[in-house]
Amino acid sequence: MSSVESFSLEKGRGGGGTGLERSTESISRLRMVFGCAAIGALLIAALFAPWIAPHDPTLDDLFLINMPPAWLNDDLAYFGIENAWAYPLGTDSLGRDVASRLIYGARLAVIVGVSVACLAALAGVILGALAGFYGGWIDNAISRIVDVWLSFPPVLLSIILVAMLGTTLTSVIIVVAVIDWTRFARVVRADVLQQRSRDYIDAARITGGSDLSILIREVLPNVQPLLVTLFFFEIGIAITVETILSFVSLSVSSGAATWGDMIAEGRRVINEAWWVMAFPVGALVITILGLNAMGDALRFYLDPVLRK
Amino acid sequence: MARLLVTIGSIFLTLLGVSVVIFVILRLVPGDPISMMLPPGATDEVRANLERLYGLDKSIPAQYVIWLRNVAWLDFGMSTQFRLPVMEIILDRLPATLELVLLASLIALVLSFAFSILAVWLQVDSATLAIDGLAGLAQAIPDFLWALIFILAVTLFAPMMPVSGRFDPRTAQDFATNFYLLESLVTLRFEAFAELIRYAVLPALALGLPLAAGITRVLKGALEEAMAQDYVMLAQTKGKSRLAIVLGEALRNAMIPTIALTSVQLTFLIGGTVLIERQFSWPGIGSTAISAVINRDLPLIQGIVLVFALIFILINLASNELYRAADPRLRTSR
Amino acid sequence: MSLLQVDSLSLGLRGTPVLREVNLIIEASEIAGVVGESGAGKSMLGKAILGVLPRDVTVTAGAIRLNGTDLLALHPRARRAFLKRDMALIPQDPLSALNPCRTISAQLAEVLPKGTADAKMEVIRWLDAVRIPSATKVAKSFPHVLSGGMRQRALIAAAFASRPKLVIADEPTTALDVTVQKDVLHLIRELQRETGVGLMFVTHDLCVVAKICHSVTVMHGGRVIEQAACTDLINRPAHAYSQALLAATPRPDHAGQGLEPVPTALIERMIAEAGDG
Amino acid sequence: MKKLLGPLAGAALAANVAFADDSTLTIAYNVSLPSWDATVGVSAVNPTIQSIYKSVYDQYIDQNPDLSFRPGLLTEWGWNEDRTKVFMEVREGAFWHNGDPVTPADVVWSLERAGKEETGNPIQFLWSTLGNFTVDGNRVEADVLRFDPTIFKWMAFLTAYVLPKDYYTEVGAEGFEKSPIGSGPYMVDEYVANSFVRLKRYDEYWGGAPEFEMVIFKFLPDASARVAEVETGASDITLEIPYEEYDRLAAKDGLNGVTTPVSDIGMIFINDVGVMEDANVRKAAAHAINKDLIVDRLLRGYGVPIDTLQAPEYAAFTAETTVAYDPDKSKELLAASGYSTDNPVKFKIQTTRGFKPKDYEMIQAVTGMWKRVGIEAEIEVYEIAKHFDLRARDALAPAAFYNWGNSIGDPSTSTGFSMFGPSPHSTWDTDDVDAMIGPLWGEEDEDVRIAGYQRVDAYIAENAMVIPLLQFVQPIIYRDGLSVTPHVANFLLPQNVSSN
Repeated sequence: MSSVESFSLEKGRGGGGTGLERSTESISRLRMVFGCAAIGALLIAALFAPWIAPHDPTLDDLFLINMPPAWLNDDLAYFGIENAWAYPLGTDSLGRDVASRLIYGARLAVIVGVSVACLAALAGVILGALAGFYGGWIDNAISRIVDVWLSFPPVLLSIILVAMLGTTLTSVIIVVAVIDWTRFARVVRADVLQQRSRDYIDAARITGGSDLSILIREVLPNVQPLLVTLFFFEIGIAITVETILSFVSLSVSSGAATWGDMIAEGRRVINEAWWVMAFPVGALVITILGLNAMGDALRFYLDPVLRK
Repeated sequence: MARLLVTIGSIFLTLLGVSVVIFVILRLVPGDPISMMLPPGATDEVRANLERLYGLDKSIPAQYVIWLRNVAWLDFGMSTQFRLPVMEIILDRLPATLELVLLASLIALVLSFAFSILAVWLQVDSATLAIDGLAGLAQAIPDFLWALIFILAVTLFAPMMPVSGRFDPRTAQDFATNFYLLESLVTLRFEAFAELIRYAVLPALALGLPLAAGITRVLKGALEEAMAQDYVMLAQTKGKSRLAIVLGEALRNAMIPTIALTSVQLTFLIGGTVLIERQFSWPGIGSTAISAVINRDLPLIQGIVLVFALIFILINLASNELYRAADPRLRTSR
Repeated sequence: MSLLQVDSLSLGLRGTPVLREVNLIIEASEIAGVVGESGAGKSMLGKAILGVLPRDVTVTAGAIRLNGTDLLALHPRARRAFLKRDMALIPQDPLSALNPCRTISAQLAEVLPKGTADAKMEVIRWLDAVRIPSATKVAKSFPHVLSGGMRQRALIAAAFASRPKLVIADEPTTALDVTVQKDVLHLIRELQRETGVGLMFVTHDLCVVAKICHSVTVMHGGRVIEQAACTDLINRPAHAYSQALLAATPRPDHAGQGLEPVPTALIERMIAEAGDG
Repeated sequence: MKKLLGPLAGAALAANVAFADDSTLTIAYNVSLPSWDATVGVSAVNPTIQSIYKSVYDQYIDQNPDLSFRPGLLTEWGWNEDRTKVFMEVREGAFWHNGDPVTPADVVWSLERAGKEETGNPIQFLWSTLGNFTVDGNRVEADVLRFDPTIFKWMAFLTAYVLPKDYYTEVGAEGFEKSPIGSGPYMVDEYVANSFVRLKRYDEYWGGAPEFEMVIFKFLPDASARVAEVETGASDITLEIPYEEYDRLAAKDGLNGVTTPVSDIGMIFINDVGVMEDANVRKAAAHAINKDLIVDRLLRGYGVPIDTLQAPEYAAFTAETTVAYDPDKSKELLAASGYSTDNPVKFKIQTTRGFKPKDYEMIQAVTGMWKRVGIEAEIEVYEIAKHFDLRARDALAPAAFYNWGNSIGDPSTSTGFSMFGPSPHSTWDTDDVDAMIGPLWGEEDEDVRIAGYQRVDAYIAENAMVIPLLQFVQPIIYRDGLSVTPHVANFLLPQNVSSN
């Protein structure tokens, strides 16, 4: 309230920074709102799929093939239904309800995304932390493995791996995690390396903490803001890669309603029934945008340096 | 000199690791080239005979040792699919991929630099927001979806744009190399160049857009940060215009973090050629890779993976050197 | 006609006043001190004169005249020409005021007046003038190899090299080691005397003001509290705030005496007088 | 690596349609040609690639679009009385693309090469049934080392191409890959693997020079790319596109369509493991599938429902063997084995996806129909490579969808290879079926052989040891001004396209 405080912007070194900080703050808030909305919708769809979805997402009806969304459906007689809104977003080339598949697709997206991110983060954090904390030959060995891993073309490797492991939900999750753990390992290693040299680690050492307890209690919490951001990005990446694998017809089969599956299928009938592809593409893009926005915003809020 | 040796040594070590991993993975994949060749009615004997012929009857380590020994003499084996030396196929296809990647990177650089500089120069909230939004969208849509969108858009709105191949096979020219684009440019055949660009622009755009978005995010942030520095204010007092300051003062500093982050993104772009080439029927190494996987052409997959790995490693090295060169603080303290 | 004449200048940050009706006159060959605590608006005044205000801070009223020309009424391009030709800044923080990616020589050469024959030699001459050792080598190097004091010297050289009429020094010594501060101060005064420019010296340190300034403007809360000749203010501060400020300043001639902080009660009263919250 | 191409026309910068001139035929083709050796190697037994081989090379014996046989480079052929020898008359007046005449020596060399183990010819086992060739003028004779009644049908089938002996020995295998020559209606002009091949008319072709001066096969494995190609006018003709797109494009101005049932069927292999050893389950699965509905709705009518492995054009087809759609019967059969919709029988079904039109979707629909009678099948998508591997190791799931091409229409290459236990390509493996098929391999009397296979087919249908679904229909879209004679063997031959 005091005018002295309102001038505090003068403290910012150089004038240009002040406007920037303000806009970053407001953009971050905007991002947070958008991210929360998108992820909230995704989570609600995922959690309550059985209650929200109007139909069984795998139930086909060969009499309802390629029915347009309700507001465009002007030939109810042909399809033999009374209420177009029973299939609000239309049906696909097997007569399955697009809306229901979209909702169950959200569920699978969350399962794939979160499992991959957890697995990749777990592997990456453990290896990255070991490498960063102990250094020496452990660091050398782990860094070498990361180097080798980063030298594989990811799409090609995932296609080969899925060909090897089969096309189930589990194998897709494993494949994406196997390919992407290096992202976490690299970041965590660099950060731990930096933290290790700080005074408070020595302080903890002096008070007799074991390596593990120091790592868990002192080092990792400081790495956490970056991890949270990475985690959100990774979920988006996992969902995208699943789509890619579906796209080359290598992903989850058994009629499971994944967005990738819907896109791959919709592409074949795009001129006939654009809605089969358009809705999952929209859902995918909004989800990734939401995740990225959330990751950016969280980094801003969690990182004391950036926030200042 | 010592540094060079260490670098070369570590490249070889990494490639060796890559080769071991891919070799083992490939032999665990169900389905093998022999099964692909067997016709209706072939007997087990025929199968055994073919396995012997392609050296697949030995143990995995033994196969690896044989393969490695040949690779030492730059013999990557014969493609079971094309019945030509792997090396020859790769050398034949690589130029198409490299040209695509080059064009895509060029597009990405031009777009990202133009937009970042524009945003920072204009300093208008609505423009900044619009550019941020565009970049976010471009990044959220993966390259293969862009390709899909482009192909659909072309059939709907611009049927004169080609969506497959490198050039129209009905109209072709004499090329001494497989670098058609570069060669037509160097030999000043501009009509041919324009025609080749027409074929390359959509796949390059699909590949380049996500990269452009990635670079824009980094570069714009770095530019904004640089513009908040005192030396920018000082430059203002020297009477420089805002554009001159963005270009003359901020850009150089903003380049440093941009280079570091772009190399990672560039490897994603190159990895993306695997899908994009297939979608646009681009006769490069990426589409060859997919057909090699589908047909279980093991020697070819191994060769291609190694080439990708080598390219990735070289890009990382190059970006490290570039990073050093761009930052005077590193240059002198080396 | 004075070199610089600021007429009831008011600045606002999105509606909130930053400067209120500030008047200031600087004559050629004069060193005019502007003192105040952090947040007093003194640096903002300098930036307003130079036309490098932050994006959200706008001039709401008043005029800034340089040799009679109202800078605020000029087209931005014309104003930039004025800036380039007639004004210069010695910035607060030498560490961040030099572009790390450009050589010292490049950053100095660009301010030299148009038509300078041998820019390279001129740069080295200026580096010598600010007493930078092995100037030839330094000219070719990037800022990170120089110490803070060296960088500030280079920046001072840059400020004077453009042969301006008005130099604004924005707390030029605050970021420096105490040992270096004195030398730099000397240097500035010396160059000012040699070139005869008008110099606006922004600082929070009355001590420094006492040493080099001819006139002093005391600022607080965005307004001018008191303006007087330097000796007058040091010896007979008229305004209670000036007195308090003076009491809070260590003075070489009053060694050993305890320092009195500016009383909060006084500040609060002043704020109440200003009539805003 | 030097590309020997024609001059770049200035018009290249205009729209693609500007090139749709009558002398060039551009085909948006669904598979990529990997190798030019039509006898040896992976692509040799790939049925989809044969159109290109048949444009460049001649076969010993050719096939009409309706699958009937006609002379190729052989004008006459047959066995002697006791089937210990074969004779072949080699055509006179045929020339290789380099101008050399096609000689009986070429035919002998090609047959001998095809029969050699070390070349890696996958059909080697068949060609090696002939040996001790003798040449007398244009007549080639050979001993029958092992009798195979289908040998002359195979001479119009996979790997049965005549290659130039002298040229091949001169340039070697690699040289031949780089610049192949044949004696067919078109010569290879330019070939960019994974991209396109450009063929030039061979004016000296013994069957008369074909109509188009230039033929381009663009390799476009992606169906939507092929659709875009014909829609934008970049290609004149394409095939193997989704039926929805076929209907849409055929209705468009400037484009026409033709569909033909081809010698390719979709079937569900049944593996004699687990629940599939229960005949009730198998029969219930067979009776629960409404093939007509699948064809009508899912394939928009483009398909011919079948009940045996013989399509109507095949030699052993008979309309008498049928498997009715009868879901009530399925429920009864399942009930007899203790299954119901509440307690469904469970097994896995494998399928390709996007390899044949609506393959995956069909299996989705099938499992949907099964669900209604009490069969719960879990779908697993596999690639062709994995299917081959699993099939060779007899490790397929209890049910596995795949397609089976048979352009010579012989029952031995349909029912024979796919149901005979010892064949590595069979999935069903029981003694009763083997005992029925076994004697037919060497049966000399053609009528007895065909009737025998018809009996086997009836027995298999009765016991539901395989579930044939439909005969595929090949959709072809082409621009105005062309006329296309579709080939039942699923070929798209430029020789069969003409402009009008």
